[in-house]
Amino acid sequence: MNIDNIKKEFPIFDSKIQNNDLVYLDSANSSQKPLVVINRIYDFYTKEFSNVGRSVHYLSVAATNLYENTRSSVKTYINAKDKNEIVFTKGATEAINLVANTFGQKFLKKDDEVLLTELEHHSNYVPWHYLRKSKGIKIKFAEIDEHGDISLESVEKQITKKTKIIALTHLSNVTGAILPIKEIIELAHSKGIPVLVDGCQSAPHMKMDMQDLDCDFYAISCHKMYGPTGLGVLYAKKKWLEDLPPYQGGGGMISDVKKNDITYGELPNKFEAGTMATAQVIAFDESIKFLNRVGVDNLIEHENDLLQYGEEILRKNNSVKLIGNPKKKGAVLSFTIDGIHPHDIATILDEDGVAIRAGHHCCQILHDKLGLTASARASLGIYNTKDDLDKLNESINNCKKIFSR
Amino acid sequence: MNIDNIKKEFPIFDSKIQNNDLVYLDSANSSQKPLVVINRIYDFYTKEFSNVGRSVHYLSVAATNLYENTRSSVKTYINAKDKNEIVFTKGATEAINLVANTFGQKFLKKDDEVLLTELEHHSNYVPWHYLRKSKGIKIKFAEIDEHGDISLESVEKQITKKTKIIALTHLSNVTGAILPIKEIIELAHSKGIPVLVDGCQSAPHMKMDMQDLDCDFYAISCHKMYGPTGLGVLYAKKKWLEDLPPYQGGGGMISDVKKNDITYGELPNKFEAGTMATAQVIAFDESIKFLNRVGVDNLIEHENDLLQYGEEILRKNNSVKLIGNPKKKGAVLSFTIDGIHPHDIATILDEDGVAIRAGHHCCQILHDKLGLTASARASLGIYNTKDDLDKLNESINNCKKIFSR
Amino acid sequence: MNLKELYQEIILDHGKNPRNVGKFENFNKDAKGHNPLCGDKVHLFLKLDENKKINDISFEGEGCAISMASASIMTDLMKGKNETEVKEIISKFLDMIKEKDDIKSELLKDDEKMKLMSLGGVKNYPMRVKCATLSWHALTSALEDFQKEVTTE
Amino acid sequence: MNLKELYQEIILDHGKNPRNVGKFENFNKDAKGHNPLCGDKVHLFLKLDENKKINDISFEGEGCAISMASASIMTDLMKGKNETEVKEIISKFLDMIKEKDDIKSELLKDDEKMKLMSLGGVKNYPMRVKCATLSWHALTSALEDFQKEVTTE
Ligand SMILES: Cc1ncc(COP(=O)(O)O)c(C=O)c1O
Ligand SMILES: Cc1ncc(COP(=O)(O)O)c(C=O)c1O
Repeated sequence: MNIDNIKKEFPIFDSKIQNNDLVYLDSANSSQKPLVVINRIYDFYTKEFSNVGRSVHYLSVAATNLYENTRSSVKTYINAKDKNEIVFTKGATEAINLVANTFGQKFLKKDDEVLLTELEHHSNYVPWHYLRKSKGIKIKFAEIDEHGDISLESVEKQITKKTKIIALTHLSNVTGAILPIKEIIELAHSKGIPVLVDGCQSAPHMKMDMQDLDCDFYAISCHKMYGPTGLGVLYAKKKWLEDLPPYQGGGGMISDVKKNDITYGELPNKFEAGTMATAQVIAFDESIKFLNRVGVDNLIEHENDLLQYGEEILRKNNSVKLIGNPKKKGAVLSFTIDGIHPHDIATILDEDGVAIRAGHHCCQILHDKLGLTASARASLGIYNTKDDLDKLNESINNCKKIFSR
Repeated sequence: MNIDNIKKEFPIFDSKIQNNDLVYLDSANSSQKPLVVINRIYDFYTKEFSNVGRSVHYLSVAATNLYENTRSSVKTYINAKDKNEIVFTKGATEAINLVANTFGQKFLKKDDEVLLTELEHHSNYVPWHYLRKSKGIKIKFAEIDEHGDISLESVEKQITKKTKIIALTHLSNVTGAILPIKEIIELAHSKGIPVLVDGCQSAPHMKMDMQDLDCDFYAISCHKMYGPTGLGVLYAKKKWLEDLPPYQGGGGMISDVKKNDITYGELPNKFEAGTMATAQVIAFDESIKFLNRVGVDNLIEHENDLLQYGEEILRKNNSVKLIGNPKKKGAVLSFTIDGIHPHDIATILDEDGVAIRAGHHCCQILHDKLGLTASARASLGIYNTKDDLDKLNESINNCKKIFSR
Repeated sequence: MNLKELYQEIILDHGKNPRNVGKFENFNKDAKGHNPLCGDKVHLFLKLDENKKINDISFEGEGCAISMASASIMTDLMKGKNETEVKEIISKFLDMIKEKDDIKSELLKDDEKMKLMSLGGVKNYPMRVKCATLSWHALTSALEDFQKEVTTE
Repeated sequence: MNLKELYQEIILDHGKNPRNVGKFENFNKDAKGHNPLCGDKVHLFLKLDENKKINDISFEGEGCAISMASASIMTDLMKGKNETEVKEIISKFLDMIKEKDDIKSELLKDDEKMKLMSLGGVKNYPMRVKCATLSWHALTSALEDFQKEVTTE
């Protein structure tokens, strides 16, 4: 596969958006979808639709097989040990809420500590805050260094005897920092502390290997991985899924239901209550096939090239200030321009067809730390090209021109 | 619109399923999708895709407008007072979990009572059971009468001073009983008790009017309403949404995030954490347009006709025993056949292309009460015809023939 | 084999008139199996002698023709087998039901193989595979003396 | 008007050099506004006389050019207006920003109308509408003496 032709697999780039070619630099928010994924949804609904699991008729059996097939594909893609360690959720946010809620219920009590980092997305903070409110736990934050990076040491510094779980991002959605997750997990495990990794931003851009990382929990958003909206994955080690109480209650997750008591089903059903996102799960198999077709090594090479190129041209562009300069960086270029608010930048870029995001990107703690209320962010996907980054740069210049009138 | 032609709008019926015409009688499980809905998903992903709410670029703004537009359409369809009373969830199961969890947190304590009925789906029992475990609340069940019906009196009998909420289904997914919800709500409110209605089975088949019903909460599954999978709606009165704590925590639902505290956003954002099921919400607007095009009165008339016809032929078929004979009934024909297990019935019917469901339909309490471990269920959708019911009957006869060899 | 062929005489016969039904007095092992999605239940009773040979075996249960026939056929042919033999037959049966076309085992006579293979029509039907294997998983756990109930979900 | 036209001189001028910035001594009403999605913030200060006429008005805040320009233009033209007048202007402005093409009000001079209409480019851009209306909602709540912070999300 020639990576330069890959844009052709994404139909969104076929049409003009407001008379412009689309320069989509908002993939950290959500990625565009390749035609194979979109077609799979179409075909499933038009020719094969049924709910999974609960009926014995042909369509339902076929849908169940397809659904479970995606579970196996995800297992293989992230190298989990067992397909029952893969739980489908409505997104990474739900995956993290599931862990915080059930782990909190069973293992956390007053004054226990949960260790996060200053890079965390609100999704990996608010659910822990709930436990602070309900149980009186404490939340600590490993601090970023001057490069917008989290080091092993900054995590180690915050670990105490009371630290019961560490929850942190693999790749920052603002600074692009890639954290030394494997080392952090080793350290944590040496002290008997489990680790949840927010893999939202890493999953689309890095090689994932659960058995090598040895993390306890890993949260993924399928819609950022060239998959459909409304779908996420929680990877969790089997022993945790066995140990933790169920999260939502409903159909499909029970074993025996009596008026006075209820017992729960086996893994992974125990954590998949109610009718799941059937069509989305089934279509996500095509996203994984697509990623395999591209090859994760090619993907990494291509995106690293782009990232370097982007950094270069933006660094040359005086008045653009890049946010963060971490040792290892992936897929994200956040910046500010003196005297122009990020929202105004985004609006003006949009007029040129350049789609970026402005705001705090659900990372208010980090922006506070950096003394910012907002930043502009261009983020990369497999379909981006150097040309896109040139257009970004041009449009930034245009923006400066308007504001210096 | 001629209702007899409506099957043509559902592409699933165009192709043979295992060499048979599909006789789909499993709509209570999940309905098939009209082409307009499927096309909307396709078009959105191929030409318009972006995440909602968080970016200011054109595609994102357009997607946000479409997303909010569906919220308005739902509001109108169910006659809610305010569009911010509509919360999108991943399904009815999540909607009920949301209420049980947040209402339970704030308003329930040891020995308080939650009143359900024996007709409830596990989705409207397990979440309350969690509170029994965590808080020591009590769960009571209004009992069915010999027709598989729940009367106002049977509910009234179980209300005590300690009853803090009543949660019950509008239309039973097994007996088809339509409950006297409006009367029950009036009674409950006269005693200051709020009511949650599980509207999963009623929403696709009945006229909904939240202001007339005056219920406090109403849970809907979009995938049973000719909409995409992975989507549900929680209707809740504004005062409740304002009063209740948030459910899942994450991006989009916050107001201000500091290291020591967090404040939450306005309605309905407070209850929509993380990236939502964007494409599904946007496509659901087409489901509502479709339903409006059909007209709820036509729909009711058509389905009542079918139900009567189905009841007639199955009653004539000796050895078929219909389950439940409620005063008002909708869309569901559950039955058993002496000497043939429902699973075997469903398997044999499937060979003739007749898709029904066998099992306890997530209603184990009800099946226990009826002395059954399982039943067979044929359920109706707008696309069904009398011909479908004739085929059901033929296939049942075929089944009896095989088993009497 | 398609699913309707599944309901051939062997299955219907064992399904409607299952053998070895009912608890017997002096059993020394038992195990329950339960399929929560369809409600099928089985309770196995065994008498193992000092050499771990099955002296007697029976079951109680309720469920579809497939699960009842499977329990009936299984109990019929396990009588008199020792632990090693039982385990081999279980594993061969599970292979067949999930993927293989036939059963190769020195321990089974041709007509026994025939009976077992009559259950093979459930292949590719995960819901029905669970019916067919319920009692077999229960037997495994009875031998391993698991305390907890087996579910095939 | 397209969005780029939005950044015309009036807006850029007020956005870069907002008028009436800073808390003044003897204010007797204030209110905060906050847009959680983009972080825009505004804090309004008012001095109302006994007839509810605005004697003085100023703001502190941070945000994009649109929200700063909007606060600047608003405070400029509200000075000296009484409560009834203020309310009418707010309501006319909000109508315009959401759907109408122009502003009809006896209370505004033509050049004032022009300035307000320069903000009209945000129509159909819900995120930017929130920027443009933030200070206006804060003014409403200052008059109604709400205790809680206004959010435009
Ligand atoms: C009466 C009833 N309640 C709740 C549910 C749960 O809905 P969902 O599975 O879409 O969450 C269903 C459907 O399965 C139902 O029929
Ligand atoms: C680092 C990070 N964590 C969590 C999330 C939440 O993911 P989702 O919105 O898909 O639930 C996101 C994306 O928004 C993210 O970038």
